[in-house]
Amino acid sequence: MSGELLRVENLCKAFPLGGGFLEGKKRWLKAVDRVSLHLEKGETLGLVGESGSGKSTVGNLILRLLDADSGSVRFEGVDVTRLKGAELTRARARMQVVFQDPQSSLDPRMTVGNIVSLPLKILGLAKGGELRERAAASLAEVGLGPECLDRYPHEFSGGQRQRIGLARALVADPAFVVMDEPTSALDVSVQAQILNLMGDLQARRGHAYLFISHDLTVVRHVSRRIAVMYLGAIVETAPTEKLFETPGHPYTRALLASVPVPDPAQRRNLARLTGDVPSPVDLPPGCRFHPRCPEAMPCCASVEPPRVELSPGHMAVCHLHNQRNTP
Amino acid sequence: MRILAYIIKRVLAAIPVLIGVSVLTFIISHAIPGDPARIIVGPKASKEAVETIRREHGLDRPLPVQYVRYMKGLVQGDLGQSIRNHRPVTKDLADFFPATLELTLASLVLCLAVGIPLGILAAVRRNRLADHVARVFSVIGVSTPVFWLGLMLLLLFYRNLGWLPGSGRVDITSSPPAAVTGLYVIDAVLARDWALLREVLSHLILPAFCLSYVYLAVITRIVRSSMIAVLGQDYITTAKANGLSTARVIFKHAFKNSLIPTVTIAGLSLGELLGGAILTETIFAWPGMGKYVVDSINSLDFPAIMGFTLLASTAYVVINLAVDVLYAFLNPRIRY
Amino acid sequence: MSAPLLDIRDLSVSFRTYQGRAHVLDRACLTVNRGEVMGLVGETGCGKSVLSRAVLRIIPSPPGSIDGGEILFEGRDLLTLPRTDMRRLRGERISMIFQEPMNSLNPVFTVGNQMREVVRAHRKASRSEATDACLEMLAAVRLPEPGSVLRAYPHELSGGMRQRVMIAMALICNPSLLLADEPTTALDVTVQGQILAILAELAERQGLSILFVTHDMGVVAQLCNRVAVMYAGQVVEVADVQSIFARPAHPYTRGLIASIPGRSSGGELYAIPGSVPNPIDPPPGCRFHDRCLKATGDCRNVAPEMIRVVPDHSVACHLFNQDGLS
Amino acid sequence: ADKDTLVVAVSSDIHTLDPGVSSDNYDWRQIYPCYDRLVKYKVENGVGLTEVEPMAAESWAVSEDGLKWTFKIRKGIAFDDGTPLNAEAVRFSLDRTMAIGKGPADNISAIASMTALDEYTLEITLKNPYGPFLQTLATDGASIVNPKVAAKAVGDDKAQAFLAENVDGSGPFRIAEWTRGQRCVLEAKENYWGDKPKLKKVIIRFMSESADRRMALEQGDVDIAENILIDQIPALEKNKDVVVNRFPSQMVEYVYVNCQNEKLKNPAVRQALSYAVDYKGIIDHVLQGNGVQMRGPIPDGMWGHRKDVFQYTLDAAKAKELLKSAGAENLELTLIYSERRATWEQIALVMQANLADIGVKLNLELMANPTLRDKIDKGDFELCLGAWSPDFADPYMFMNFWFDSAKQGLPGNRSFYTNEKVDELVRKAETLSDVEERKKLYSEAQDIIMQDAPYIFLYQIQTIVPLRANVQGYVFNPMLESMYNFESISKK
Amino acid sequence: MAAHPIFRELKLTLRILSHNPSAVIGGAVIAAMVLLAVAAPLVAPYDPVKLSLGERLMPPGAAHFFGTDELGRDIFSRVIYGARISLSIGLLVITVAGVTGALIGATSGYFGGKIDNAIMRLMDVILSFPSLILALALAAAMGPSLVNAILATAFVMIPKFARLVRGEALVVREMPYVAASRVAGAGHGFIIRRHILPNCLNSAIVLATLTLGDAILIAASLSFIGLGAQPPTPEWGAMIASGRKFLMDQWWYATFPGLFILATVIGFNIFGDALRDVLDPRIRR
Ligand SMILES: Nc1ncnc2c1ncn2[C@@H]1O[C@H](COP(=O)(O)OP(=O)(O)OP(=O)(O)O)[C@@H](O)[C@H]1O
Ligand SMILES: Nc1ncnc2c1ncn2[C@@H]1O[C@H](COP(=O)(O)OP(=O)(O)OP(=O)(O)O)[C@@H](O)[C@H]1O
Ligand SMILES: [Mg+2]
Ligand SMILES: [Mg+2]
Ligand code: NI
Repeated sequence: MSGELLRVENLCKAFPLGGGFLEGKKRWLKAVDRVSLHLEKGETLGLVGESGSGKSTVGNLILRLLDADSGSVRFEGVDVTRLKGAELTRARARMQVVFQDPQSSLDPRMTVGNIVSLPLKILGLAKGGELRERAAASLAEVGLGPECLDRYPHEFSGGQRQRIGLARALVADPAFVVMDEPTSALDVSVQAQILNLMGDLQARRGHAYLFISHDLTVVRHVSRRIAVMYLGAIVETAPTEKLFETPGHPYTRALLASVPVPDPAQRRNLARLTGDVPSPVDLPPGCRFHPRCPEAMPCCASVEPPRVELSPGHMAVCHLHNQRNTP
Repeated sequence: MRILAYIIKRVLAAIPVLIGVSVLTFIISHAIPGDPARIIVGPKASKEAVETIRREHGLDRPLPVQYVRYMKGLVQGDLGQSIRNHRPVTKDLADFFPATLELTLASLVLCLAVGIPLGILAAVRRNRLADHVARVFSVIGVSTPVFWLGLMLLLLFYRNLGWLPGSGRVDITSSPPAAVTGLYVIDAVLARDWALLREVLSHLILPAFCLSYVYLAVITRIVRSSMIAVLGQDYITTAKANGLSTARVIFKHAFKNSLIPTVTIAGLSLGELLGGAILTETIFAWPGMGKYVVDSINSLDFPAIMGFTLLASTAYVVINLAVDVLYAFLNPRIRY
Repeated sequence: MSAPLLDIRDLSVSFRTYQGRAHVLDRACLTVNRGEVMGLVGETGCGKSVLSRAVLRIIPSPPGSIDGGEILFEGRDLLTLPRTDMRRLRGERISMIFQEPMNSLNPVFTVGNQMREVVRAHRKASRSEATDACLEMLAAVRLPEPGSVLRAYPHELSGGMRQRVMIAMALICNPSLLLADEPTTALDVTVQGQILAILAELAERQGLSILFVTHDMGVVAQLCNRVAVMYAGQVVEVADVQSIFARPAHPYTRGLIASIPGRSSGGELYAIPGSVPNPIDPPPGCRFHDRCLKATGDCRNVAPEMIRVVPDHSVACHLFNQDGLS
Repeated sequence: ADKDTLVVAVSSDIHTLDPGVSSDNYDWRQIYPCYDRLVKYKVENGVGLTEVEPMAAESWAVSEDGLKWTFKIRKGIAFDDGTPLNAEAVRFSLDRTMAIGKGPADNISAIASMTALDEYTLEITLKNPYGPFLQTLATDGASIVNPKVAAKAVGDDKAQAFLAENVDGSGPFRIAEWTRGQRCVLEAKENYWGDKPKLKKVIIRFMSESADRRMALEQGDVDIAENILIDQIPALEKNKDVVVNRFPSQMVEYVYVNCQNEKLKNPAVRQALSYAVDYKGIIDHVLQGNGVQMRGPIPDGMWGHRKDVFQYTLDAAKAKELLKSAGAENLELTLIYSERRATWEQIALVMQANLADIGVKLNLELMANPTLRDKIDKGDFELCLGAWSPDFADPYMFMNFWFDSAKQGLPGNRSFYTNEKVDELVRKAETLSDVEERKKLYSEAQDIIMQDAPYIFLYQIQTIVPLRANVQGYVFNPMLESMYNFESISKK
Repeated sequence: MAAHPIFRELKLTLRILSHNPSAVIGGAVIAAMVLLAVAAPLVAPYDPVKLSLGERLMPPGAAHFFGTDELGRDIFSRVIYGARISLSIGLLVITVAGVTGALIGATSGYFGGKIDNAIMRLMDVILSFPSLILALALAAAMGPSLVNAILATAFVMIPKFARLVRGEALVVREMPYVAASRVAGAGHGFIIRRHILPNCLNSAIVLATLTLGDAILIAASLSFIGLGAQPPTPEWGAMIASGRKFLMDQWWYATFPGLFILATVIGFNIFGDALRDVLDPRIRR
């Protein structure tokens, strides 16, 4: 491939919870805990995990919507966590984002034309009539006609709005787009349209995607590699097919087993795990999955599991492998 | 315990607000052109007499010095002496505040007793006749000049019909009840003087109605809109789907939720009622803060003005604190 | 065959909007048999929720109004039932759970308060009897520590727990029909799995019929016995679950099935062209015709009738005639 | 109310009950009946006069040079605690008022020293001969206070704190209750040394709205209602149970014309203004006839008043001519006024129209009373509406206060008028005690003043006192505006 | 070229409003008042400031529809001219308070944290004053004039707008479209201007219509205590103030201006209520 675009290393982010004077000790919510991942040019990395596992926070940290507590995000060789002013703007011109909710990710008070051309305007990449032209071009790319330019977002359907969101993300020709659950608010048939469109655009323009989703089937469809998050940490990374065939982490296995397969012939018990995802405020010691893990061992409750490479590109963070590998 | 810590925190947070209020009052009241020393000695007095008084009251000092001196006293619970009558301002406030408070509380009760049912009615019968009638009725209140209403009420109920007594807190020939709280209703009850209680209550009716009518629309509107919002919520549908009766759905499920914004507004209104009582007090010869403060402004009685504003602001802060605590009781989601 | 538990016939519902009257349900037909789980699928806005709410007559009115049809439940037409009878039916014979467990419980009352209230709305029970019933039901939905759940406020519970509470509350009076409007959409997969398992088990144990509304074909495949597919306010296809996946008849259903990702990995997904018609001004004839690749002249002018293709498989499409041939 | 209880509805609460502090008629209303003074105003045939007669003083004598006054004090007067009212008590009281140094002190500031010659004889020495001296002893500030109050003093406040809320006098009444903002109850003393009060109780009820007072009067809840707005009087007069009394008062209303202002320096301009005002229109319409046009500065009823002094009347043509001669065309002036009197706004508007007729644009500016006073004191105005009532019955209250250039500003000379000749005349008159002599000097001054037109003399008002028909014995004294002779009032 | 999108929005809003009976009634009242104000010289039969002492306090009749005041001025004419003053006062107050309040609120809500805390405490200070007293003291300090009365009234109303807009801004700043702009490199000023303010506009407009009545009333109370419009300006509040002295015997004097205030305030209130419903995007869709 054409080389590395993004490398995230040991990224951490904790949010303070309440706290302050007269309220006792400040508590921290560890939303992202030592996350590392990397992305090649033109590649799609899937990031899955249940809600609250910190997927969006990772995306936001990369985009500098949030400032990281520690760790680094090297984008095209530059550490964006430390950038300021004009340099940050320059880096931003190369990164974009598409959000989950097509309703709230478009400013209801702006026309579609203005929305789509906004990045160009802010970055100073175009002016006046050119803004409109390039917005129209970008809209055409996502399959919307120029008549949309003067309409307001609420006049469109969910799928169309998501296309507008894509057009906005792509108008400044970024190298990298964070897709934060871009289809989870859409119907399957519309989702199919959007997924196809994304694939198309990627093939033509060579962007890299960080595709965040909680839907394994979708991630499986779009990504070459997948990272699985649980309670703020990545528990497994693997090439897509590897992950589905030989999931290395018990959580991944449970996750896969819980997905309702759209085939009445393959009915199975979906209740693999008990309980909900616990809150990331007071993380359990040892392996963060052990309270729900069907395969937990005594050591899981106290010792942090190591990161084990199961095969090239297939990483899991679990004691099970540790034992297997070191008898 | 958490709630106690919360209250302490809120009280502490109120201090800068009160300091801000005192600074602002101080600046504004001293910006009113005029010479208080002159007002004390009377217009015909000589310049020397004026100078003496000015020195005596420290009015010749620079403003910041005067302010610091005032605040020093304040910390010790001393609001200074009224320039007009040489009485401690605290005494004056103690004399006049209970009347205003009684009137205000009575109005609030009236306001809620009428406004809430009206708001519910309007919400439940949204966009139907009852809704329009309820809203117009309440909005007439906001837009009716208070003294017009007050005088008309007096004319009708006192002069023409003779159903209710005239102005004042008690009949002209009656003595007020022995002062315990200063709230005559309570004092009359404490004294077990039921005839007097009747008298006091009948004197309260007109001014309380007059004052509350102004805020009726505010309450009605907020109850209506929060009720409409609540009625659209999923849990209301759930309650209906579970076979609960309409009355239960409205009065139990919807009402408690719609109370949450209502208490906030009611708290704010109570604050405004306190300040808005001036005109009502004048018309009904109600011996409250209203006339006192207008007179204070007119005679540049700075300590009295400061005392009043600080008291009113404190009342406002206390009310808001009470509202917040109430809010926490109503809304279990609130965490401190 | 015995009469179905629920028989919705030609139900039409419309809403008044600022743009005009929206015909959200147009002569929709559906049956639910005793003891079966009936899936109802379709795209956003096609009228699934309206249909299920119409059964309980809890459509907000105004702006909504039921314009025609009948809803026969155990042989009685719910639409003509007196108000009080209808109220008694709700929660007791037919109950409902909703998509958002977050908003479906009243935030200012404890779970116990709300659950007991439901019990006592339908039968004479003392407070402690009601509490016992609640505890039993909470245990049945496998909530750990039912006692503390009862004392908790909704916000103190997680999404999955809340949804279980909702189920417990819906089933506490032992209804014969449960309307489940996307009860797992807001939940994580692992939790969704738990909820679906509970529903399946309870349906079996209590002989409960469920009308399960969803847009997730995977859930349908895992849970339902029969499936009805809705499109733009009409039921366009009804069949047993195997047939729907194996032999979808309506072009819309076929598109729907084909656009599910993950049935095979990689490659283009099938995407139905165009978008859903506007319910204020729906197209004449078959409502799907302008997105249908096989549309004929008839489709543009004549609304297709529901016809049985094979036993247990009906479809409303001109491509099929009475003999069930394509 | 009962026959022996009189209820008076008044517009304003009491500020202080201390006779040594208050310069407010509304306070005096309560203070006056609770104390005795050396002298009191005469009453003849139910009419209150401005001359004085003995009260606590049996008799008095004055030295040739007018400096030494010797008062013989009536024996047998006692305060409530039995302390006798004697020379020492009088000395103490007058001394106290002067030492406090507020408004009331000004009236008796002529006193240089006092000595008790014996227990019931007091000699007062004046700084200089002072014509109005005897009159000043009838003012509220000269009330005789029980010297025992000295014990109630806090620090060196001379018992101000105590006397602000209590009375300790030998007068016919005492304060039985004062509920702030509501009412003050006076109780008659059984053992008063003079004529016994016929009433047992007087309730003074504070009601700030005129309409409220009027309603209470009509309903019979109160017996006397003061300060009823002029425009409500005609309707009140139709009520058979109510008698509306009108009395010529000493209260005058006039316009200060700032003589130091560039635009108004020229007497011709001031004369023009005086010619421009429609006096009759104002009196007939705004006052509804309850007033008479002033004639010179001294009001009718006060000695020194001249019926023959020059008088301005509406003459627009003449006014225009004067302006033209003064080269003051296109004049634009501002009239300031406050809300102190209900009629002022109307008068301001009428004047605005009047001045417009002679080509003067008049802007009106309403302001709060303290602000207005401040502006007057500083001379920061052009025209200003004002009212004046004398504290004691002497033309000094008008001639010296209004025109002596030493009293410029708020104290009295509010038009900042300076005329050396006038200064000389009025200062001379001040020191003489011979009334005829003084009349002559004041008369001469008046002629000059009317030509200089430092004020626009509007009118002398009538005091209107509506009473219930069964109230008897009310006497109005122009020097006791807002005060009542409770001791001689009774109810039928 | 197609009509500008703003006009389409406006047209839609108007269409929706025209289906709302209370909006129509409220709007009609407002329109009638505005029309009267604009056409005052044509409608008013007399000069509103011309005195005619001989015709004092005449009851309503053929010559004077609403009677005359204590200086013989025609009350009908004064009420009509008064519409100009009172409506402009209301509008000015709301504009000043609305714009200032919205800016303060948007800034406060957008930045949050310490800035927000400081600003909101300041607003608390103003709010915790009894508003009439504050306005009174302010007007007394600045001197009585119409402009000062307007400023004083606006000042006490600022916190209302600031609080409302801040609340909205807190929501808007969390919206994904704001994040999208930030990803594209937008600065604070840009976001406040282009996202926060426009999205708070609806509720600010609703509040404005609802409080316009309040503004007229507060300004009227200021006139009422003599701190607002200076005579002979025919302002409704001032007219009522003068008329109150005559209320018992000459009811018409204060009543007619009172009725006009009543109608205007009700008009704005009803209209504002309807506007709130109509601008609600959930209903609008
Ligand atoms: N600004 C914030 N302040 C406090 N806590 C936050 C904040 N943003 C996120 N969190 C918390 O951080 C954790 C991770 O949140 P994040 O939004 O990244 O999860 P996610 O995996 O994207 O979930 P979802 O699938 O629901 O979008 C959650 O527990 C969330 O409550
Ligand atoms: N209260 C209402 N007022 C106006 N229109 C309504 C109302 N409720 C529903 N509708 C309309 O009825 C149509 C069907 O809505 P419904 O909620 O039944 O869809 P759904 O199939 O349940 O969709 P989803 O999958 O999103 O839940 C939609 O077009 C919706 O806009
Ligand atoms: Mg997320
Ligand atoms: Mg739905
Ligand atoms: Ni989903």
